[in-house]
Amino acid sequence: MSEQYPALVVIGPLLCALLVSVAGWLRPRLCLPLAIVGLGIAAAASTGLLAQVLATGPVSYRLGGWAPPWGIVYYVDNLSAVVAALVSWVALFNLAASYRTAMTDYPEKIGPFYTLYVLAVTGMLGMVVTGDAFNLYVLLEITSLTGYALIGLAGGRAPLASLNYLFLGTIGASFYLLGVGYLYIVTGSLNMADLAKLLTPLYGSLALLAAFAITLVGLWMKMAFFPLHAWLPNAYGFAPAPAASLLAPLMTKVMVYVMIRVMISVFTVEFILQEVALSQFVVWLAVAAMVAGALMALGQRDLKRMLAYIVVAEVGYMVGGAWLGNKMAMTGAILHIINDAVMTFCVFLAAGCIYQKTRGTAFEDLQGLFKKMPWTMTALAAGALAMIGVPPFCGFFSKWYLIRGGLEAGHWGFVGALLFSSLVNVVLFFRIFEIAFFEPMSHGHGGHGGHGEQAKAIALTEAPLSMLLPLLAAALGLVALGLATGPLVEKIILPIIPAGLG
Amino acid sequence: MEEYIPLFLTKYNYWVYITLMMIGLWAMIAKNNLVKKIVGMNIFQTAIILFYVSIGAKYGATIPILQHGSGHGHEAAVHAADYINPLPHVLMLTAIVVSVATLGVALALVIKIHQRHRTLEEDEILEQLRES
Amino acid sequence: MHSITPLLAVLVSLAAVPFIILCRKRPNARESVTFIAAGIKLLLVASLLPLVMAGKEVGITLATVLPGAPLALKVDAFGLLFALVSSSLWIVTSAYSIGYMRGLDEHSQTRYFCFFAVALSATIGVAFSANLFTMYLFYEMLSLATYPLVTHHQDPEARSSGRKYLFYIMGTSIALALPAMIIAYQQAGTLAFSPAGFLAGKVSPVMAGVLLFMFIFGFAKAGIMPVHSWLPAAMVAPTPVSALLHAVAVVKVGAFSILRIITGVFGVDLLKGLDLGMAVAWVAAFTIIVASLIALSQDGLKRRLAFSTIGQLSYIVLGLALLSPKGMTGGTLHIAMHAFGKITLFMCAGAIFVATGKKNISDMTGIGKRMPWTMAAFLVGSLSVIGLPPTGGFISKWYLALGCLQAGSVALLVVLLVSSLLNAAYFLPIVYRAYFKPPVEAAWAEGRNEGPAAAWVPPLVTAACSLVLFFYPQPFLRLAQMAVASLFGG
Amino acid sequence: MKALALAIVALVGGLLISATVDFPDWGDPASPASLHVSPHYVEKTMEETSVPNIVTAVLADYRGFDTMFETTVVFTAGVACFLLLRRREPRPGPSRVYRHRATGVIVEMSQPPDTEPAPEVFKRIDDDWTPHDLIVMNVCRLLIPFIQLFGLYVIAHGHHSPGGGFQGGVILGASVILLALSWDLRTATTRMKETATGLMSATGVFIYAGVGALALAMGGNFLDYAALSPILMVDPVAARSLGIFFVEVGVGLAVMATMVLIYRNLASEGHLDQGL
Repeated sequence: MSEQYPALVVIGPLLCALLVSVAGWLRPRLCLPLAIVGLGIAAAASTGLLAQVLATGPVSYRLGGWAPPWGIVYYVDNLSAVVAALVSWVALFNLAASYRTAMTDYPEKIGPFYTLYVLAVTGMLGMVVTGDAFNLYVLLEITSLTGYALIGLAGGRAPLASLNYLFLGTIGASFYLLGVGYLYIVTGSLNMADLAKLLTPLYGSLALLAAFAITLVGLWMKMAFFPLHAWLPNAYGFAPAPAASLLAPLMTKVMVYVMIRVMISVFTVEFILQEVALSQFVVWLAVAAMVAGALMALGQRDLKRMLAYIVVAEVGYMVGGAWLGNKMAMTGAILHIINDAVMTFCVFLAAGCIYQKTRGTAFEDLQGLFKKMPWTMTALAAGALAMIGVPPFCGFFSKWYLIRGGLEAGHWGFVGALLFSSLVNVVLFFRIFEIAFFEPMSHGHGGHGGHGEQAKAIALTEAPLSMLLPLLAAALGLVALGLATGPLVEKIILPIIPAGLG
Repeated sequence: MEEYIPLFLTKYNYWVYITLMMIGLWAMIAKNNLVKKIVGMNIFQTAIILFYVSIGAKYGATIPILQHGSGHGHEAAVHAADYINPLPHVLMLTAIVVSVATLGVALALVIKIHQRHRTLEEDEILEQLRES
Repeated sequence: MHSITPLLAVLVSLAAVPFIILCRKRPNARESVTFIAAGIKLLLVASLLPLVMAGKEVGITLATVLPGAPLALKVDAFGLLFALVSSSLWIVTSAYSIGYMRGLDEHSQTRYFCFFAVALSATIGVAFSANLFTMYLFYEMLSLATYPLVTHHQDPEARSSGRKYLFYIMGTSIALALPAMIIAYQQAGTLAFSPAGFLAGKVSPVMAGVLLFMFIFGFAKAGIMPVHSWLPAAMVAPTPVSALLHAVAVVKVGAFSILRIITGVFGVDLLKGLDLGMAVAWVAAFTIIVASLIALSQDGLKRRLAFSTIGQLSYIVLGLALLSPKGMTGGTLHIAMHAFGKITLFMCAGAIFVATGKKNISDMTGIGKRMPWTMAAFLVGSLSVIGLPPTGGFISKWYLALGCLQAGSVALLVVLLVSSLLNAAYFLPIVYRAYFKPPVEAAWAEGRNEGPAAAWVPPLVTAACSLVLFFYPQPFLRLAQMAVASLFGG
Repeated sequence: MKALALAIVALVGGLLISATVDFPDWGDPASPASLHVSPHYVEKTMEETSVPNIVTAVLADYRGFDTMFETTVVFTAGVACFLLLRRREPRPGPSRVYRHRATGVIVEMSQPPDTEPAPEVFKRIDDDWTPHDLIVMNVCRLLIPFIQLFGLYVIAHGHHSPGGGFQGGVILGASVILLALSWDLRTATTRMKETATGLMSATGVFIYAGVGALALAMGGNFLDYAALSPILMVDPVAARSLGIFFVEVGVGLAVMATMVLIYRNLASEGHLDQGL
C-alpha cells in the first residue's frame, strides 16, 4: 500500500468529494462524515508519505503507469511531503472546527459546500505533489474555482469581492499557463524534471526569460504578492468564516510553495541568480509588501480584514526569503510556509469562533471578549504572539532564519522591514487585546442599546467545544512547531535546499 | 525595418494571439460593465488556446488520427512528421473546459451581484458601496 | 552536571496555574496553591545551593531548537543568587498579596494569581538560562505575563500605562535585542554564555560597541535612561505587583540580562580591551544621578520609589561595568540587597494605601502615630536603599565603592556618594514627617491601627531580613564572590 | 483607468512580442515541441493503446490524470453554480401567468394560487411571455432524439474520429437545453429531474476516478488501465483501449449533466421555475 501513498493523497479526497456530493442529494447527514473520511485519508496518506520520503528519499509515482516525460508523474520530496501533510491536517482540523458554522449558516447547501471544500483541498494537495507543469495548472484551477464559490457564498459584498478575485485569479492562472506554453515551445516537454534538464542549454534566451517572468507574475497574482494583492483583503475579509479559515492559511502558502518549486526544480537557482539577476528588485518588492501590508492593516477596523492584510505582509516575508539567494533565507522562507500556515489558521479560526458568537468581527464586536471567551482569546493571543515572533512560538524561528538570511545577504532593507512589520504586529494585536480587555461592554449603559446590549452581553459565552478544541490544538501546535524547529530544519528543509544557493 | 518583415511573416501566429490577448486584457481592466469584463476574460483565455494550438502545427502534416491499419505490426510505420503534434490539442481541451467552468462561476457571481445591486456597472456598484 | 531540578524549579509555578484556575471559586484553596508552589520552588532552588557552592554547574538541555542555541538551563552562582532572592520573596509577597487584594476587595483575583505565578516561572527561567536564546524567550514571557498585572485595574489609566509598558519593553526587545542577538549568533555561531564571553575574538571593535549598546537598551527592563519611563507608568499596578515585579523580578531580570551580556556574551577581557566598560558605567552613572534628582520632586510615594528603583538598577549596571572584581561583586550583591530593601518600601506603601487610602507623601504627615510598625519597616528599608549600616544595603554599596577605587575611577566614586546623599534626601524626610509632625487627620492620633495583618507583617519580615543581611550576608555574598571569581579565576 | 489599462496592455504585449524572436516559425516541423515528446505519441499510440485517434489516446490515457481533473473542473463549476445560486424558496413576485389550453387565452393571477390549476386545462407559462410557436416546438421535439443519438455516437466513436466524452457530453447537454429553450424550463426539468442531474454529474466523475481506483486495487498504478486486463479478459493493450472508453462515458455523463445544471441555475437565478 505504501507505494500508492502519492496517489491516495489526492484520490482519497477526490472520491470522497464525489460521494459527499451524492450524499448531498440523497442523505445530507452523511456529508460531514464522508468529508472527514476523505480528508482523513489524505492526512493519513500524506503523513505516511512524509515518513516514507524521510526514510527512503524522494518518491516518484507514474500515473497511468506511463514513464515521464510522456505520462504524468508525481514527484514527492521532503518539501512537497511536508507541505502536503500540513495542508491535509490543517484542512481536517478546520473541517472539524467549522462544521457548526456551516450547519447554521448554510443548512440547505451542506452537500455542495462540503463537496467544494474537499475539492479545494484535493486541488491544493495535487499542486503540492505533482511533478508536471501542466497538471499543476489544472489543479490550480480546481482550487481557484472552489475558492471563488466558497468566498462568494456569503452575502453582502462577498460576491463582488469573489468576482474580482476571479478576474485577477484567472489572469494569474492564464499567465502561468502561458508561461508553461513558452517553456513547452522551447523544449517540447511538460515534466518538471525533464524541463530542468532541457532548459540548461537555453540559458540566456529571451524566450526563457519571458517564460520565467510570465510564470512568476502569474503565481504572484495568485499568492497576492504586493502590488498584485488587491483582491485578497476583500476576498478573505468578506468570505464566510469556514472558507476564510481554510483558504487564508493554505492558498497563499501553497502558491508560495509552487513558486519555490518552480524556482528550484524547473528553472534552477543557477538560472535565477545568474541569468535573471532580478533578486534585488524582487526583494525590494517584498520589502514593500511587508511595509505596505503592515501599514494597511493598521488602517482596518475589522479583525478579519486586518488579518487579511497581515497575510499580504507575510507573503512578502516568504517571497523575500526565497529571493534573497542564500541557504539561510531559503530555509527561513520554507519554514515560514509551514509556520505561517498554522498561525494564520489559528488566528482566522479564532476570528471564526468570535464570529460564531458575536456575528461580527468589527472592532466594536470584540469588547469584553477576554471575559466572555477566555479560551478563544487565549488562542488568538497565541497566534498573535507567533505572528509577532515571540519564542517559543513558531513564528520566531522562521523570522530568525529570515533575518539571518537577510544579514548574510547584507540586505538591511529586508531585515529592517521584517522588524518593522513585527513591531506593527505588536501594535495591531495589542490594539485588539486592549479593546477586548479594557472595554467590557461598557457602552451598554451609555444610552444607546440599553437592554438589547445587556442581553447580548449575557448571552455571549465561549465558542462550542467542537470549534474550541481544534483551535486550542492549533495554538498548542504553534508551540510544538516552534520547539520542533531544530529537527524540522535539520532533517526536512536543509536536504532539499539546492547546493547552488550561497 | 527590413529584417522585421520576415520575422512578422513567419511568426504571425504569435502576433495574432498577442493582439487578441491584449484586447481581452484591455477589456478586463478598462471596461466598466462586469459582463464586458467577463467577455474580455474569455477573449484573453481564447488567445492562449490559439497560441497553444498554433504550436502544434506542422507544414505538410495532417490531423493526428491514424489511418486504418497503420501502426499495426509490420505494415508501413507511422512517421511523426506526417501528423501534427497532438499534445497541444489535448492540453487545450483542458483549457477550454477550464475557461467554460470559469465562465459559469463568473456568471453565477454576476447574477448574485445583480440581485444585490440591481446594476452591473462597476462605478454604480462602487457608488452604492460608498453610500452604505 | 545533568539534573532536572532547574527545570522543575522553573515549571513548578507554571504547573500551579491550572490548579489556581480550578480553585477559582474557593479563594482560600486558591491561595494555598500559590503558597505550596512558592514553598516547593524555594526548596528546589535551595536544594541547588550546596551543589553550586561546591563549584558544580547544574544544567539540562531541553530541545535543540537552533543549532548552537538549544533551549537549555544551567545554574551558576549568578543565576542561583538571583533565583534565591526572587523565590524567597515570592512567599512573602504571596502573603502580602492576600492582605492587599482582599483588603481592597480587588476584582479578578484568580487572573492576578495566575499571571503572578507565570511571571515567577519566567523570572527563574531567566536566572537559569544557559544561553542568550533561552534568556530572550523567558524575558519575553515575563514581559507578556506582567502586562495583565500592570493593567489589572482595566481603567483608562491602566490602558495608557499598559501601552507605554509594551511600547518600551516589547518595542526595544524586538527592535534592538533581537537583531543584536541574531548578529551575535551570525558572528559566533553559538549563543551559550561562557565566562570568557562567546563573542570574544569574534567581532570587530565597532561592531562590539554597537552590539553592546543594542543589548543594553534592548533589555529595557533594566531601566537605563532613556528607556526607563515604562517603570513609573507601571506603578498603576496593584502594589504587590510593584513590590515583587517592579522592585525584584522584572527590573532585576533586566539588570540580570545586562549582567549576562557583560559577563557571558562579551566577557570582561573583550570589554576591557575596547574600553567599553567605562562607557557603560558612565551611562549608568548619568541614570543614577538624574533618576535620583527626579525622585526628589515626586509626591506620589510609589512614583518616588519607582525613580529610586531606576537609580538603584543603574548601581548594579555600574558595578558590573566597572569590570573590577570588587565592583562586580558589589553589583551582583546589590541585586539581592536592593531587592530586600525596596520590596519593604513598596509593601509599606501598599499597607498605607490599604489602611488609609493615601498615595501621596504630602498626605502622610504624622502617619507614624497610626502605623508605627509599618513606618519602622519603612525606615529600615530606606536605610538599606541609601546604603547605611546596620542594613544589607551597606555591604553592597561598600563593595561598589571599593570597586570604583579598584577600577581607578574616583569620579565614579563621587557619583556614588552624591547619589547616596540624594537617596537620603528623598527618603528620610518621609520618615521624619511620619513620626515627628502632627497628623493631618485627627483620627490618626487616636492610636495604632495598621489594617490587615497580612499587609503590614510582610514588610516587617523583609525589613528584618535586611537587618540580618548586614550581620550575616550569606549565602549571597559567598555566591557573588564565587561568581565573580569564576570570571577572573580562569 | 483607460490610460492605466493601455499602459499595462502595451507593457505586457511588448514583453510577449519581444520573446517571440526566439520562437520557432509557424508550422516548423523541426521545432522542439514537434521533436521531443510528441513523436512518441504519434508513433507508439497504436502499439501501446490501439487507439487510432492520438488525441483521444493522449487525453484519456497518457495524460488521463489531467483529464480526470478536467472533468472534476466541470463538476466543480456545476456544484459552484448550484451553491451560489440555488434557492429553495419560491421566487418573489406577485403574479403567475397561465395559458388556457383549449382557447389559448392567457390568464394572469395577481396572487400565486394555493393550489396549481389542473395542468391539462391551464398550462403555466413564463412571466416574460413567449409566443406559443408551434413550429419551433415541434421541430425541436423531433430533432432532439437525433441530436442525442449523435451525441452518443460522438462519445462512442471518439477512438476513431474526432470526438469523445467532452464533445459528446456537450451535445447531449445541448439537447436538453434546446428543450428548455423551445418549450420551457419546467418541461425540461420534469424530463430530467434536478436530483438526477446532480447525481449524474457526480457519477460521471466517479466512473472516471473509479476506473482509476479499480486499476489501483488490481495492483497497478492509478489509472493504469492495463491492470484491468484480468477483469476485462483481454490483453493489456486492448484493456487500455477499453479503459479509455469507460472513462469517456464517465466524462460524457458528467459533462452533459453539469451543462444542464449550470444552464438551469443561471437561467432561472437558482429558482428553477422559469427562465430563458
